[in-house]
Order: sequence, then structure tokens, then C-alpha cells
Amino acid sequence: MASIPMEQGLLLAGVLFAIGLTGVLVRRNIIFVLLSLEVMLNAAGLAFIVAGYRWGQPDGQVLFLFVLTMAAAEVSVGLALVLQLHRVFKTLDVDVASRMRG
Amino acid sequence: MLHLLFLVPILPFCGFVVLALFGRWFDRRQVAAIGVGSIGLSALFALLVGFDFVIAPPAGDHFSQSLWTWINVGGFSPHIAFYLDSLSVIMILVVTVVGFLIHVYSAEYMEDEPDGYARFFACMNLFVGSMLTLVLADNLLLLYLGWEGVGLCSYLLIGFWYTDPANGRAARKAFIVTRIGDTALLVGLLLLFTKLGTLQIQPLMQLASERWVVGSSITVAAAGLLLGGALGKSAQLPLQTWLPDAMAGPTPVSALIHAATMVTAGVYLIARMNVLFTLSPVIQTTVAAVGAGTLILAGFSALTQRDIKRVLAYSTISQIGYMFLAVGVGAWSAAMFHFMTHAFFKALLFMAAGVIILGLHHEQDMFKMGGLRKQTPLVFWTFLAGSLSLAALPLVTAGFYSKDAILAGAWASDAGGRWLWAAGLGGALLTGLYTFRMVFLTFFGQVQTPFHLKPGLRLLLPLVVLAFLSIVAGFLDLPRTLGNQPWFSDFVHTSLPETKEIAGSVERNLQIVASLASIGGILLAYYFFLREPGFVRRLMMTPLGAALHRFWFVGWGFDWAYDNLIVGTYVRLARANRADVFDLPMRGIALINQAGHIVLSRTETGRLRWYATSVAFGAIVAVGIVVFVT
Amino acid sequence: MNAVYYISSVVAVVATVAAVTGLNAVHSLLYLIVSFLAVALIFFTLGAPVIAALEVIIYAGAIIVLFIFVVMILNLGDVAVEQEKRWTVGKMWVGPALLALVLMAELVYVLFQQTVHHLPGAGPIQPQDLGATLFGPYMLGVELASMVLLAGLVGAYHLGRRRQPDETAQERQEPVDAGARR
Amino acid sequence: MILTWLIAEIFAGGILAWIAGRWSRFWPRVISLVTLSVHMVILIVLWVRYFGPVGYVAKGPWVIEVSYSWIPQLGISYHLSMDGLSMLLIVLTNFLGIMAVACSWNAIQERVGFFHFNLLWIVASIMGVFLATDLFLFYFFWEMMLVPLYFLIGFWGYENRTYASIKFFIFTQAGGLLMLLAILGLYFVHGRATGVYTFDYNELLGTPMSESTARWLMLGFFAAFAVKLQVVPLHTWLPDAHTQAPTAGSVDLAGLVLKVGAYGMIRFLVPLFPEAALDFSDVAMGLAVAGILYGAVMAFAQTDIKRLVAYTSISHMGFVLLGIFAWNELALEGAVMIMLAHAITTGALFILVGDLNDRIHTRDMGRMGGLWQTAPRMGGVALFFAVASLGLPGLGNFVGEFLVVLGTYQANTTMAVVATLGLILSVVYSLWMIQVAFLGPNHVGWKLPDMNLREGAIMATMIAVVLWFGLYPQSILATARQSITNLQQIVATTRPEEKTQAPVDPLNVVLPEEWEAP
Repeated sequence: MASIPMEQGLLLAGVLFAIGLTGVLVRRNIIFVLLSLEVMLNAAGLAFIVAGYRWGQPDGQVLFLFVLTMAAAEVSVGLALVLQLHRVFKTLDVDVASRMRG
Repeated sequence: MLHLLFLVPILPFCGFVVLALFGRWFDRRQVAAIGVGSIGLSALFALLVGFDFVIAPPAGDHFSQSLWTWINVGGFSPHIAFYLDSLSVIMILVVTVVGFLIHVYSAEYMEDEPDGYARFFACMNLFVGSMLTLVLADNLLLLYLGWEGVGLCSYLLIGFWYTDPANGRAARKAFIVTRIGDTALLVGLLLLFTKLGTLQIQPLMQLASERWVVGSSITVAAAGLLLGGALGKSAQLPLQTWLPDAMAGPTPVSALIHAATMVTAGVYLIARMNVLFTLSPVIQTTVAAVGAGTLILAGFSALTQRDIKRVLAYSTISQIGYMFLAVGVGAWSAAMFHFMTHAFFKALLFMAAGVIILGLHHEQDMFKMGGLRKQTPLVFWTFLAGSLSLAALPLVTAGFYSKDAILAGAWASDAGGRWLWAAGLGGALLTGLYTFRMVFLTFFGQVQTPFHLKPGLRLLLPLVVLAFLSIVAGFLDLPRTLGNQPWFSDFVHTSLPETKEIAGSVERNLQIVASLASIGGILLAYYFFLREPGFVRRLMMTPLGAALHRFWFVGWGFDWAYDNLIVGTYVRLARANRADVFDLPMRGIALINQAGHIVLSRTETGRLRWYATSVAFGAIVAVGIVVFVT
Repeated sequence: MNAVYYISSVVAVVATVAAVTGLNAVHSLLYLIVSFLAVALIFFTLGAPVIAALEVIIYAGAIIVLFIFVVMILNLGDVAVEQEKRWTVGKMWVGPALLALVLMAELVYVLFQQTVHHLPGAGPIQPQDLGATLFGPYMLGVELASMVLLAGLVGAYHLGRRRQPDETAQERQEPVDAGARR
Repeated sequence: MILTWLIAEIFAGGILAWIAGRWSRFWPRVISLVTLSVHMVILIVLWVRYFGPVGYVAKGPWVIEVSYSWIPQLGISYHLSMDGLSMLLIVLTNFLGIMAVACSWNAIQERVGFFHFNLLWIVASIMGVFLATDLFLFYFFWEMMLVPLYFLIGFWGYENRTYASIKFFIFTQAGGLLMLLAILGLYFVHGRATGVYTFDYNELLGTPMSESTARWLMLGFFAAFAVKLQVVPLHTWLPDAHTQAPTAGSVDLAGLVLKVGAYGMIRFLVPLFPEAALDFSDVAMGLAVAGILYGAVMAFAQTDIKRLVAYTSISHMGFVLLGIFAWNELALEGAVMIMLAHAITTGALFILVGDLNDRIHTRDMGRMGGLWQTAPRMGGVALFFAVASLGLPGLGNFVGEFLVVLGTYQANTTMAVVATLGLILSVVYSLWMIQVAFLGPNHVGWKLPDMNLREGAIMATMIAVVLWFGLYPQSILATARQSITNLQQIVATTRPEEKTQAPVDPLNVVLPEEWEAP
């Protein structure tokens, strides 16, 4: 069993989260946006696991499970939306779907 | 009999209610029957009550009758109650009898009106009812009810021919100007109740005389405020401007409301509240001075008018000035006597003028009349009787006796009595002059417009009755120098203070001077307007003459000043602020929000990545605050 | 075991960067699988074997498969790659990367601001504990999670349905109207 | 129990009317009319029983009371109580409700069911406001009244209704929120001071608090009530709301919603914060007098006849505010009297203007003129209510206005005297309205049908009521007396020294020194 300091685990989670965030902000293709979102969710889950590991409590893992559930639900709905978007606009560019501007 | 008193004011109100509700379904005969009948019955009961009162005076020389409690709050409990004493007996008799005659006259006079016959009689009945309430009121609040009620009827009847906006304007002017006085009266009521704890007239006067020192400032305030009300209603300086315009109403209205009854309500009020005025010599002198000033001013204005009704209107203002002079110098009975004789002869003059106006197809300009003496002799003789009474022809007319009593009272008064007497004397001269100017222009000279009317009995009978009264009513109160039979004064003195006596020889001299003044006025009128009309015309050609004529013609410029200073300013200010300045800050808030909306809606680009960036940025800021600030 | 952790970390970071920056969707997804597997390994080293298994099964398995299905339905080929090249120009990365870096910096600052450093882990957590906790105090959460999944299922079904042409036309009509009204 | 029934019956009637409106345009009207009429009969029976000539000696300040615990954790109870003041206002509410239903019998043809639902719910919530003696419940009804009124203006109003309804809602809502804050503030102040956290009115009376706290809480209440009572700088929602509202909405607004503000001041503001209200009274009376004059001037300047009538309300409500802050028996009775009389006269004027608008389809006075010729009955009725509103003695408004200025004169002479100037200005606008609309030449050439039987019956009833108020106001004044005395006692026990004078005994008058002449 490894003994990893909590900071390092959290640092990794932070790095992954930042990469995911950059992807969300940069990519125009909605599939890549969703993909980056998955990375961010995963990073958040990692943070929970690290914390749970630090305190020896199962709660962190329970919360990872919830994050997982949410990610699954989110990605299914998100991908359905991708299909709709492609059907309506014939493109995957998120910037095209900007009808809700003020 | 006295307990039938409540019927006197109630009957006219009943007539009003019936006519107002069902008037449209009656034909003219029925309307006239109800309208005239209710006043006739009221006059009958008034005569019965008055007769009873004179024959068998009730204990304390007064009688009161309470119908129901009107308000009862925190010690303030006016009742709907009537109070009868010699003062109110005279008032109700004059109001109902003259009112009845004028109603009879109106039944024929208004017959040619295309519509509004029932409306006319309804308003007239309402007026008589309110006037009776005013004079019979046992407390000042009920008096105020009648006071406002007569004002409303005056408004309604001046604006009777409502399709002409000028009539509406005259009507509103009458109501608003008198309302200014009424408001002063209302404040007076507030003051009296607050200081004395009741508005019932008799206890009020009792308390005032017990508690208040003569000449103290509170009496000045109270009497002054009541005087404000009286000035408005009685068209005295400086609130006199509405009365000449009020001639826009039908002639019977002018006769009843704007000559015989309502306009004398101010005199009645002062007489009724005499204790308060006696307690405040300053205000009483003011009353006399206002009366003297008004009678001169209005006399000059009457001298220059072309419209016969406006002459009579200014003459009314002038004669009420005499009554104010009388109450101001403490000649209470003289004031009431002049009120009565004035009611007779002025109603007569208006009604006779009304017949002429009707016969000339609503021509009111005296310079287009003339020579009517031959055409309508009966109207001429009655008009002449009224004019002589107005001009106070010595010995044979009622006007002489009443005016003489006033002049004697003025001479006897302490506060500047000689000056007041001189003003009254000048007024007497002016009265003779303008009255006979009117008579000569109208009835003598060339026929200018043919007369087309065969007056019926209902028009002529009231004229004859009033002509008779204008002559003989004077004998009710013969002065000491001429028979010494002061029945009227004795009767009035049961409710009003005694007048100060003067020596008999002085009184005789005064009478001679006054007689000379009025006869001189008549002779001057004869000279100027019948023998040498060119003289007046030449006089008017001179610049000074033309300017004076113009100035008097418009009533000494009061209207001009009020219209420009007060009315114009008010209207301009109100109109300028039509959009409501207080709405601006509220709209300002709305505008700021709208501007914010425009700015913030720019940030809603609809782009997912932009939103994500905002969220990230917000996270940075939020975390930054948590980390670095706290 | 620490070595495993560090190697996996490096692999995860590199694979993630490759996944996020990739132009070809399928390639990116493959990188993402690698990233997830590396994270699963990290979970294992942190004493969470069940979670590691779930990571592999659900993330690397189910979710990525969903992505691939969609990519296949949309049939993204070389044209899409060309398009991605146009869409993702190099300098576009500067701003967002900076933003993410600032956020990172703040997190790092928080982490290393603590007075106590190098806290060791408390040890592995047994699956039994996990189960007991999950179906004990977190019962309500599990129920709610099931609701979320149900909602996701219904939502995905509803959204993914191919509409009738007239229905689609109507839906497109309405928002345009709303815009015009405003 | 009867109090709950009083409110619940109307709420139920509203729902029934809505349901009936799905099938018919006729039945909602009938249902509303029957509901309100049955209710009126109950109320009159209650009135006669508790305040009739036979006399009923109440054991406490309230004649009927009902109380259930609602949310005991927060000290909220369902507490309704009735005394003479509430009784009068409820009867008025019900009466105007009937008039509102009657006057929209033909005018409303769209969504009739929903219209009557809103109408009845307004009536019911206003009754709730008049009965609630739990501040939370009071606030609940207070806010509930707004929504149906908002719908009423927004759905059935005239051309600019959206603007008007939103403005109305924002103003009243903003005031209401300030009051909510003040209620909560009072709740916590009372809870801290006594340890009992409650919203109950009777318990909150006499809460000890510091001067500045009392002032701020009082101002919170004042904001809400002043918006409703259209105290001058906060009045601008009203002309718009009145102008754009359908006739029934205007009647409810003028007759009832404004009264809610006055009621709140009498029942809550002054008794809860007697000293703060006393300190504030000069400012409030100044605002009142400003309102009297400003409303009158603005009314004169209007060209839209409905707007004119709306501004007259501002003027009249100034008298009510004046009376409330003068706080003596005369002034309070007068304020109650004006509330009732103004509701009837202004309501009648709005109904009349509504009838006119149905005929000529304009509210612009420039397009009217000479209508007396073609519709003399309407003209006569308009004249009657115009002179009633200018305060002709013998009609309802005069009694109220006179008592208010009489009471105010004892409390603050200057204010009373300035307020009487409003009586002059009221003549100016009333006669102007009659002149422009009904008199003068009929230059447009209108040919209108005169009042029909329904309109005539509405007007005849209202005329009778105004005459009754004017000639025998004692029946009203006596009903309100006990509650006013109670409120005055509450205030008097808290105020260290009573500023207002006791009623003057006619035989025991002491002259103030400054008047005595040497």
C-alpha cells in the first residue's frame, strides 16, 4: 500500500481539473467539450478519493459513486443533445447554438 | 302651531325630491303645480307659524324644535334642529312669501324653455329649502349645511342654460368665490368649537359673552372668520366679483337668489352672531367700512352698465353694502328692515326687468330699449314703484324708511360714524342717479325695439303684490319723527340688541338731508339722461371720462386682477405639472433599471464557452476572496 | 507502490492533455481511456479497489462507449479533423490556459498554505465499509441518485428521439417568434 | 367560527365562479352576486346584532374572535378578530364587491369566470386584512390581495394596462416588503425583550423598544401603508392603475385597497409604535396636507376623466391621513367616515365614468361636452357625486372631512387651516369635471342611451347610502366608537402624556393664556 501525501493527490486532481477546464473553454466542438467535462468530473472524484484515503473514511468513496452516477446521467443527456444539435444545425459547433442571447 | 315649524323647510325639500326623481314624467302643469305648490304650502305654514309667534310669543321669545341627532362624537353633538325667534320669523316669512311669488312668476316665465322646466323648479325648491334651513338652523353646522346648499343651487341655476360655456363659467365663479368665504366660515366654526365646545348658536353666544373679553384677539379671529363667510355670500368687497356675472342665470333666479334672499345670508349671519361681533369692535367697524366701501364702489359701477340686469346686480351689491353698514354700526333692526324692503323692491325690479327682457326677445341692453312706458304700462308702473323704493323717495316708499334708519344708525355710531354716514349719503345720491338712469333709458325716449308680449296673470300678479309691498312695508317701522310706530324694531329687538338712539331734532335734520340726496339723485338722472343726454356723451368723450367709465364698467378691475393674478397662475401651474413631477423620480428608477438591462443583456451572448469562462472567472474571484481576503 | 502512483499520475496527465487537445475525436477518446485507466490505477494505490473497478467499468467502459457510438452515428471523418484544425488555433489556448492556471495556483496556494505537510494516508477502505456506509447513512443519496439516473434515462430518450418533420419545424418556429417579439 | 366562514365563503364562491366560467358567461356573474348578497345579509344581521340599537356589551375589545394555532414553532396563529371598525370596513368591502359585480355585468365578456374569481378573491383577501390580528396572517392577506388585482388590471384593463399593472405591483410590493421587514423586526425585538416569539397583535402591543428602533420599524409600516394610501410622493402608481383598470378594478382600488392602508395605520401603526408615531405626526400631517392640495391641483389639470377622479382620491386620502395622525376621537371618527364615504362616492364616479366609456369609447374630456343634453340622468348622478366629493354638507364626505379638520384643529391648528384650502380646490376640480363632460355645447354630437335599469339601480343605491351617511352618520360613528376608544386607550397607556386634548366640556373651558386680552 502506497503512502501518498494528501497534497500530492489533490495536486493531481487539480492538474486534471485545470486541463479539463481549459478544454471546456477552448474547444468549439461539442463532443470535445463534453469529453473535457468528463475529465473535470473525474478530477473531482479523484479529490474525494484522496480525501477519503487520508481520513480512512468510506464517505469519500460514496461521494465518488454519486459523482459517477451524475456523470453517467449527464453524459447520456448531453450526448442526446449532441445528436439534436447536429440534426438541427448540421454542425457540432456550440457557438452556433447561441439563440438564448440577450 | 309652532310645532309645525319643521314643515316649513321640509316641504320645499319634498318638492325637490319629487321633481328630481319623477320630473321627467310630469307635464308642465304638474311640474308647476308641484314646484309652486310646495313653496306655497311652505309659505302658508310659515305665515301660520309667524302669526302664532307674533300673537302668542313662546316663553323666552324663541322656540326650538329638534328632529334628530346628526352627529355625536367626542362632545361634538349638533342636532338637526330648528330655532325660531323674531329674526328667523322675519327671514322665513320673506323667503317663503317672496319665494312663492317668484315661483308663481317663474311658472309662466320659464314656459317657453325647450327643456329643463322640471330641473328649474327642482333647483328652485332645493334652494328655498336650503335657505330656510340656513335661517332656521339651531347650530352653526346646520347653518353651514344650508349655507352650502344655497351656494350649490345658485351654481345650478346660474348655469341653467348649460350649453353656453360662459354661463358655466359664471356659475363656477359664483360657487368658487363664495366657497372661499365659506372656507373662512368653516375655520371659524373650528375655532369656535375648539374654544367654546359647542356649535349651538345660543349657548355659543352665551359662552362667548361670559368667557371672552371685549376686543381680545380671539374674538377678532372668530368674528373675522365669520365675516369672511359673510363677505363671500353677500358679495361684498373683496369677494363681490361673482354677483354681476351671476346674472347669466334666468331672471327669476336673479330675483330670488341673487337679490332677495341668498345674498343677504351674510347679513343674517352677522345679525345671528351679533354677540361675537359686538365683542370685537375692530371687526364690527371693518364690517361697516366694508359695507360703506362696497356701496359706493358698486354704485359707481351700476352707473356705467348697459345691461339692465347688471345694473340691478351692482345695485344689489350696493344695497347689501347698506345692510353691512347697518350691522357694522350696530343698527341691527335697521339692517333687517332694509333686508326686508330690499327683498320686496329688488325682487320686483328683477321680475319687471324679466318681463321686459322676455318681451324684447332676450334683449338686455338698455340702450336698445326705450319708450316702453306706453307699450307695457303695468310693468312700467310696478317698475317705477320699485325704483322709487330703491331710490328712497321720501315718505311714501319703504326704501326711504329702511335707508333712513341705517343712516341714522351710522350717524350715531362711535367709530367714524360721520364718515360712514357720508358714504351712505353719497350712496343714496348714486342710487337715485343710477336707478333713474335705468328707468329713463328703458321706459322713456324713443321706441327702439318693439315689445312682443302679452304678459299673463302669473307674470303680473307677483309684480303688483310686490309693488304694493315695496310701498307699504315701510309703514311697519315708522321712526319717532314720523309717527313713532316702530313695530318692526320692537319685534326684532326680542332677539337682537337695541340700536343706539339719537336726538329727535338731529334725526329730523338727517332725514331732510337724506331726502334731498335721493331726490337730487333722481333729478340729476332726469337732467343727464332725459333732458340733456348729450352732456353725458360729451363727458364720456373726454379721456378722463372714458377711462373712468371703462374702469367703473368693469367693476373697478377686480375681475382683471383676480383672473390674472390668481386664476391664471393656478391654471398655468396646474397645467404645467400635468404629467406629475413626482412621477419623474419613479420613472428615473425605471430608466436606470432599463439601462442596466441593456448593459447586462449584452453579456448574455448565448455562447456556451463564454458562460463557462464567466463561471471560471467567478470561481477564481470567489476562491481568491476566500483565500486572500478572509 | 509509490512509484506506481507517480507513474500513473504522469500517464494520466499526459493522456488527458492529449485527449483534450486532440483533433480526431476517436483518437482523443482512446487517450481518454488511457487517462481513466491511469486514474483507476491511482485509486487502487490509494486503497480504493472497488472504485478502481468502477472507474474502469463505467468511465472507461460505458461512458466512453457512449461517446464512440455518437461519434460513429455522426460519422466524423477527415473533414471533421480539418474543421477542428480551423477551430482550434494555437493562440486560442492562451487565455483559457491562463485562467485555468490561475485557478490552479490558487488551489496550490491553499494546499501548501497548511501548516501541517505531508500527511500520510490512513490506509485502505474495505468494500464492506463502503457498502455499509452507502446503504446506511447515505440511503437517501442512493435513492436520489436513482432518480437522477431515471431522469437522465428519460431525458436522453426524449431528446434522442427523431422528431417528425412538422414537429421540428414547429419547434424551430417558436423561438424565432419569441425573438421577434422582443 | 363565523369569521372564518365570512372569508371562506367568498373564496369558495370565487373558485365556483371560475369553474362555472368554463361553460357559461352568465353563471359566474350570478354565482358572484349570490355569494356576495348572501354574505351581505349575514353581515347586516351581525351588524344589527352587535352594534344595533339594542346594544351589545362586548366583554373585551373584540366582539367576535377566532384563534387557532397555525405554525406554533414560529408563534404564528390563525387569529381573526372583529370590532366595530372592522365591521364597518367589511360591510363596505362587501357592498362595493356587489357594486363591482353589478357594474361589470355587461362590460366584461372575456374570461368571465376568471374575472369573477379575481374579483371575489380580492374582496375576500381584503376582508382577511380587515380581520387579521396576527401580523403574519395580516401580511399573508395583504400580499394575497395584490395578485388578483394585478390580473384584473393586466387582463381586462385599457390600452396601457401592462405598464399600469406592473407599476402598481412593483410599488405595492416594495412597500409590502418593507412592512415585512418591519414585522420581522418587531417579532425579534419583542422576542428578545420578553422571550416570547409571536406575531400576535395583542401581544405585540406595548413592546418595549428603543426610540430609534421604534422609529425605523414604524417607518417600515408607514412605507407600506403610505403606498396604499397614496401619500404624496408615493402616489404615482395610482393614477395609472386607476386609469387603466377596468371599472370593477377601479372601484376596488379606490374603495377598498386605499382603505387598507388607512386601516393599517389606525389598527397597527399608531398602536404598535405610539411614541414614534407621535414624533412622526408632524411630518405625516404635512404629507397629508400636501396630498390634499397636490391631489386637488393635479385633478384639475387632467384631461383624462378617469385620471381626474383618481387624483381626487389622493386629495381625499390626505384627509384620512390627517385624521389618523391627529389621533383624537373626532379626527379618527372623521377619518373612518371619509374612508366609507369616499369609497362610495369615488366608486360611484368610477362606475359612472365606466358606463360613459362603454358608450363613447373615450376617456378624453376634450371629446366630451354637452352630454347632459343626451343623457340627463347620467349628468344628474355625476353632479350628485361630484358635489358629494367636493364636500357638500348633508352628504357623506362632508361629515368626515369636517370631523377630521375639527379634530386636527385641536391637535395642530396650522395643518387644519391649510387643509381647509383643499375644500376650495375640490370645488374647482369637481365643477370643472362636470362642466367639461356634461355641460357646454355637445360639439361632437353625441347621441347616447341614458342609464338603463341596472345602472340606475346601482346609482340609486349608492346615492341612498351617501345621503344616509350625510344625514344620519351617527349610525356609523356609533359603530366605530368603541374600537376607536379602545385604540386610543392602548395608545394613551403607552404615551407618557397625551398630546391631543380630551373632548371639551362645554361648561368647563379654560382659555389659553395667549388669547386673553389684558
